[in-house]
Amino acid sequence: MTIPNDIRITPELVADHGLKPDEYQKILDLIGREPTYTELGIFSAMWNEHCSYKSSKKWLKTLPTKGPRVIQGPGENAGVVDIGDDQAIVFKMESHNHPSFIEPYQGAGTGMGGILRDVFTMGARPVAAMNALRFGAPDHEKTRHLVSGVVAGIGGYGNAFGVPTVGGEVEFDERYNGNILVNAFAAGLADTDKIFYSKAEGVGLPVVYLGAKTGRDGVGGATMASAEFGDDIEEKRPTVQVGDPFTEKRLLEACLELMATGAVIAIQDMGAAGLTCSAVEMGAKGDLGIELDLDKVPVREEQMTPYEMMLSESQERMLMVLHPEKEAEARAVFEKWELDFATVGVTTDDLRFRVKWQGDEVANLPIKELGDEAPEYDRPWTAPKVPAPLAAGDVPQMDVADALLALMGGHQTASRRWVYEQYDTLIQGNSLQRPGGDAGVIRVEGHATKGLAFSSDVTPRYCEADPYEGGKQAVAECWRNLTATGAEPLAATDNLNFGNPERPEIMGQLVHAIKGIGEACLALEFPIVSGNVSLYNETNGQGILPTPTIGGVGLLPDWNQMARIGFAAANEVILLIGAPPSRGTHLGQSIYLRDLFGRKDGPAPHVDLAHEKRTGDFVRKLIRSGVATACHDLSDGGLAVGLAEMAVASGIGATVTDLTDQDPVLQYFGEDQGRYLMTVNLDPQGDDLAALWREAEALGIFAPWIGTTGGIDLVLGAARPLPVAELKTAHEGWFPNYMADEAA
Amino acid sequence: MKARVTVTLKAGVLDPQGQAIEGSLKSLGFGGVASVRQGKVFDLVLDGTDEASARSELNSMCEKLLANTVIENYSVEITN
Amino acid sequence: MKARVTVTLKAGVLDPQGQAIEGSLKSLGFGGVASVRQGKVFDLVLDGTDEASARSELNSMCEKLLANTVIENYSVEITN
Amino acid sequence: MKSAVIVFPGLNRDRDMIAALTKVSGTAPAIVWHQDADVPDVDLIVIPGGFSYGDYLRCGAIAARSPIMDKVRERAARGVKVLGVCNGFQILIEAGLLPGALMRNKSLKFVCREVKLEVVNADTAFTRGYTKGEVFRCPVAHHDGNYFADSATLERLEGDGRVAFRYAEGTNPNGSLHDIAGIFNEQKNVLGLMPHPENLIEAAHGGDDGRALFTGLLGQAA
Ligand SMILES: Nc1ncnc2c1ncn2[C@@H]1O[C@H](COP(=O)(O)OP(=O)(O)O)[C@@H](O)[C@H]1O
Ligand SMILES: [Mg+2]
Repeated sequence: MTIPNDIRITPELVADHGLKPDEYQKILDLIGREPTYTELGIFSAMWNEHCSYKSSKKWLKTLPTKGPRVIQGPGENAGVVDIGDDQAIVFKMESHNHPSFIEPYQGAGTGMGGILRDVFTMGARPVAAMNALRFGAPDHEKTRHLVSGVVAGIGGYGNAFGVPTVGGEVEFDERYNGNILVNAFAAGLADTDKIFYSKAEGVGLPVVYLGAKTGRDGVGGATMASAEFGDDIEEKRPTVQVGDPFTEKRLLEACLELMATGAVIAIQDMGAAGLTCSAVEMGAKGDLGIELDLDKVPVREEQMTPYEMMLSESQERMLMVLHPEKEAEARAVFEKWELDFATVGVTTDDLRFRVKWQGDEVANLPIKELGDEAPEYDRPWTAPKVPAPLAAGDVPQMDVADALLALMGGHQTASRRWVYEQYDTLIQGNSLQRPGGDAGVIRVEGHATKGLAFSSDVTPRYCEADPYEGGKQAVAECWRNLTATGAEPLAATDNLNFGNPERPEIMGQLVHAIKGIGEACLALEFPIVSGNVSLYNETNGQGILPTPTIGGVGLLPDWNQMARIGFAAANEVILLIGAPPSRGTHLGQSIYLRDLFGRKDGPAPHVDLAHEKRTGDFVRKLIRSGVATACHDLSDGGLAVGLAEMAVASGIGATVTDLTDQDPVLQYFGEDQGRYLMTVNLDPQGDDLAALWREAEALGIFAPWIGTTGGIDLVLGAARPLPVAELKTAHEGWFPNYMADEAA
Repeated sequence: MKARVTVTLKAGVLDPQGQAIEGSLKSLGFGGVASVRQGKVFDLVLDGTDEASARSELNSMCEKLLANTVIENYSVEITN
Repeated sequence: MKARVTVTLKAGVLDPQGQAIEGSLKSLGFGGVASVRQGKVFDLVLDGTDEASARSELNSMCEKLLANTVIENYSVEITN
Repeated sequence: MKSAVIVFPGLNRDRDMIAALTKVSGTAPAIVWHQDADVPDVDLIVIPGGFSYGDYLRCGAIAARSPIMDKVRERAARGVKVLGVCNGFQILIEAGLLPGALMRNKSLKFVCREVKLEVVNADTAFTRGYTKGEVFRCPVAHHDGNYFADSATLERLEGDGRVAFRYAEGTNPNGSLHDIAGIFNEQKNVLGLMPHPENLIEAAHGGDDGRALFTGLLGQAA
């Protein structure tokens, strides 16, 4: 297959490139002539949703991105946040939704590869990874196959690369039947004075290509990632990229070695629309032109056209601008690691992006405008309709013990062990909390006491009911999960997964979710430092649940003062911190309603950000003071599920007394926000606990003593005692049982 | 009845395994190797004796499980 | 010159992959599958044109790298 | 005691192993790149875990055929102790220094979890930090740890005290025959094992059950 460069540009061809007629007109105006075929490809790559953020840019700008610890916010390969001692944590989250639906193993694997590259491109060695996964209904015919492939793909790549997976999410909902979500997060450590950026500096310097050879992988991939799925999905298949973690691991080591030599001026990984996006970005950021000679590009297939080379998404490749006097040294590093190293271009002073091939100039475009002049839309949106509150007294009844057992053994809250045991969770030897708790925690290698916590969260059903509250809740839950380990939440990354933004109701979801996220980040001092937007997640006109995933990072000054979720000992006081006096009342959008009664009604729970902050700060202080022996925030399934998870984590039971004047269903299964369970090793009658309560009261936080740990049962008031072993069997059973009939 | 199913990567699909093997063969002194691509074979023993129906079963096994038709081709052969 | 090397597990050597595939095929409704063993193929492109010397090179590649002769058998075929 | 760690491209638990050796012995091991001409004069050579050459072809196969392994073989023949962990075990098997084969896990899945190991032979330089029959915690993280050997080989391994560790208490994570987790060569100066004792040597790891392997080996009191 060869595609000539002098092909005629027809309206159909323009449409095939995902460009609207007015967008094409803009191209004509900008360059004053018809583009060559290669140029059309370059524009389509630069101006599609994925690279240009044309639908979301206006709203993303409203997010808080600054803070005393923020070294680099959005706009680079990853965000950079100061963690003290001249070190920084570098992190980002990115989606690989469409590729993972088409080929789950390779799609998810290359998603991991991409996010790891974003992190080590900046000079950071990856130290932690997470993955947030959303699949269709468990009984949908494709779900098992997708779960199995995606999990194996993430493991296959991450395990071989050698980064511990410390957390993530897995959810099932029929709204993802035709469009799963695979969001991958990675974080790396770097010295603050050795961070590398993509901005090229200096004229006449070599532009160097590193890593794997270029093939036809994913040609058109970036365009595909932004296109709505239709029934012609089969035809889009040949663009699948195959990951090579062995090459990525060598690329990591070679890049870090090369950076240490001082040879690197600018570096950019080749992700979506590989050579095009990376070269344009390096040049445009540095106010420089770039000239590429495609005859120098290492290729692994014959007769590749310039169009294909410019749009190839072959993995495990990097572009750098190097100090010319260090080129030989740089080449030696790459030869040691047996990776391709080729000088493929030069920086110029004319702000043009020029591409040469076999003696011809196949592209000559204004480099700044390629990015800066990309279309930006203020798409029309409509305000989401928020569901009415549940009628007074509308509390569907079920035996509390039966309900808890059903939820613990249901797809929403069952243990994800089946998933995370396929991931290497302890490589590097720094994992202090592996998946299964509130947040993953690693120690900072080389530091005696410092730790970092990671969590990924969003509750899509809340976002669907109320994108604004749902956006707030996603941030708050992430912040809460970090806090529950004793960490100080530092900053976050977001991965905004939505449907087709050309539909005003979807755009309305995006606008309101961003508003909620922004307000929560501001109130919780939790700036957004990087992120990714994935739109057009729909199949045949049905959008996914709005899913703005938040990945957060927290800092523990001393991991010896860190909380875990398992009850630590018998006879300890259990406090419910941050709850209303009724403990809980909010049943709207709860999993109690959804999973036990098939109801998806009612408003999403409200997040009181000021109260959230006060409560979290208080919880963290208690953990750091050493009085807390275990801590767990409440989320899906409310108080009952929270208690059960703490019991199951250690095998220790508990007895909790009912509030007599409150419906047990509400107090045990309400999903009111901003609540933590904590056990303390304090005498219930003693002064220390009294002092704790006085302090809470002064802060306006209610922290009642609701029960005591001990025994082998979980006793929720008047409900039948549930053996912890039975809860554990239910909790651990769902996933392996479900996947056991994988082939069926 | 015995059958062999051979599954190979489609042209153009990256084959990291093949590449690594190629590199290793070269460093072991096999200089004349221009390229290596790795695939799979499945040797099956089937009940039944009708070749035509076996063939169609095997094709359907490939489509459903043995091959990942997004990136792989397959071929089916009755070996006895 | 093109060649195909096929590497299969020796009889008696445990084949967890083959077993799992056999189980999956059965649960997909392919009841007539009596057994499955998984192996590998390598498609090589070789410089040179002498078939006999290619064959001996290929055998030596198998002995040295492509097959683990403790547990695997191999066969070599010139395909063009 | 002087030690050296051999590094092949694609290994990724080299840093974990170097840290463990350094923390337990107080001295950093020599690091040997696979293209180095020789292994320095040491008492212990370690091949750590990971995915050498991506584990493409067969786990450990390509690394096992690199020239540095000839040097390892020479040293082993002279009585130098050689320890292979996880991919290191696979490499030692592919290099013919240990018998048998490590097949894909029975579940066909990568598995990372904690298992229990029983010390079968505590009478060697590697295992003297433990007592015979002792059961200790140890993490595993591998895709191909399903030990296979023909019955004659298994009989010989069992009869000659060459099984070092067995998965205990029903924790076999991969389907290994005889629950084998680690084996010695005939002279018992080469040990290969799938689990990762180097990831359980200090409080931060949640325990130090793996430490005795290193203290025993490096000639320190446990
Ligand atoms: N895909 C995954 N990869 C790794 N760990 C996961 C994954 N999905 C869930 N987990 C882990 O399982 C535990 C429960 O997840 P979740 O219910 O989402 O926690 P929370 O309600 O505290 O946010 C967490 O420790 C989480 O990190
Ligand atoms: Mg939590």
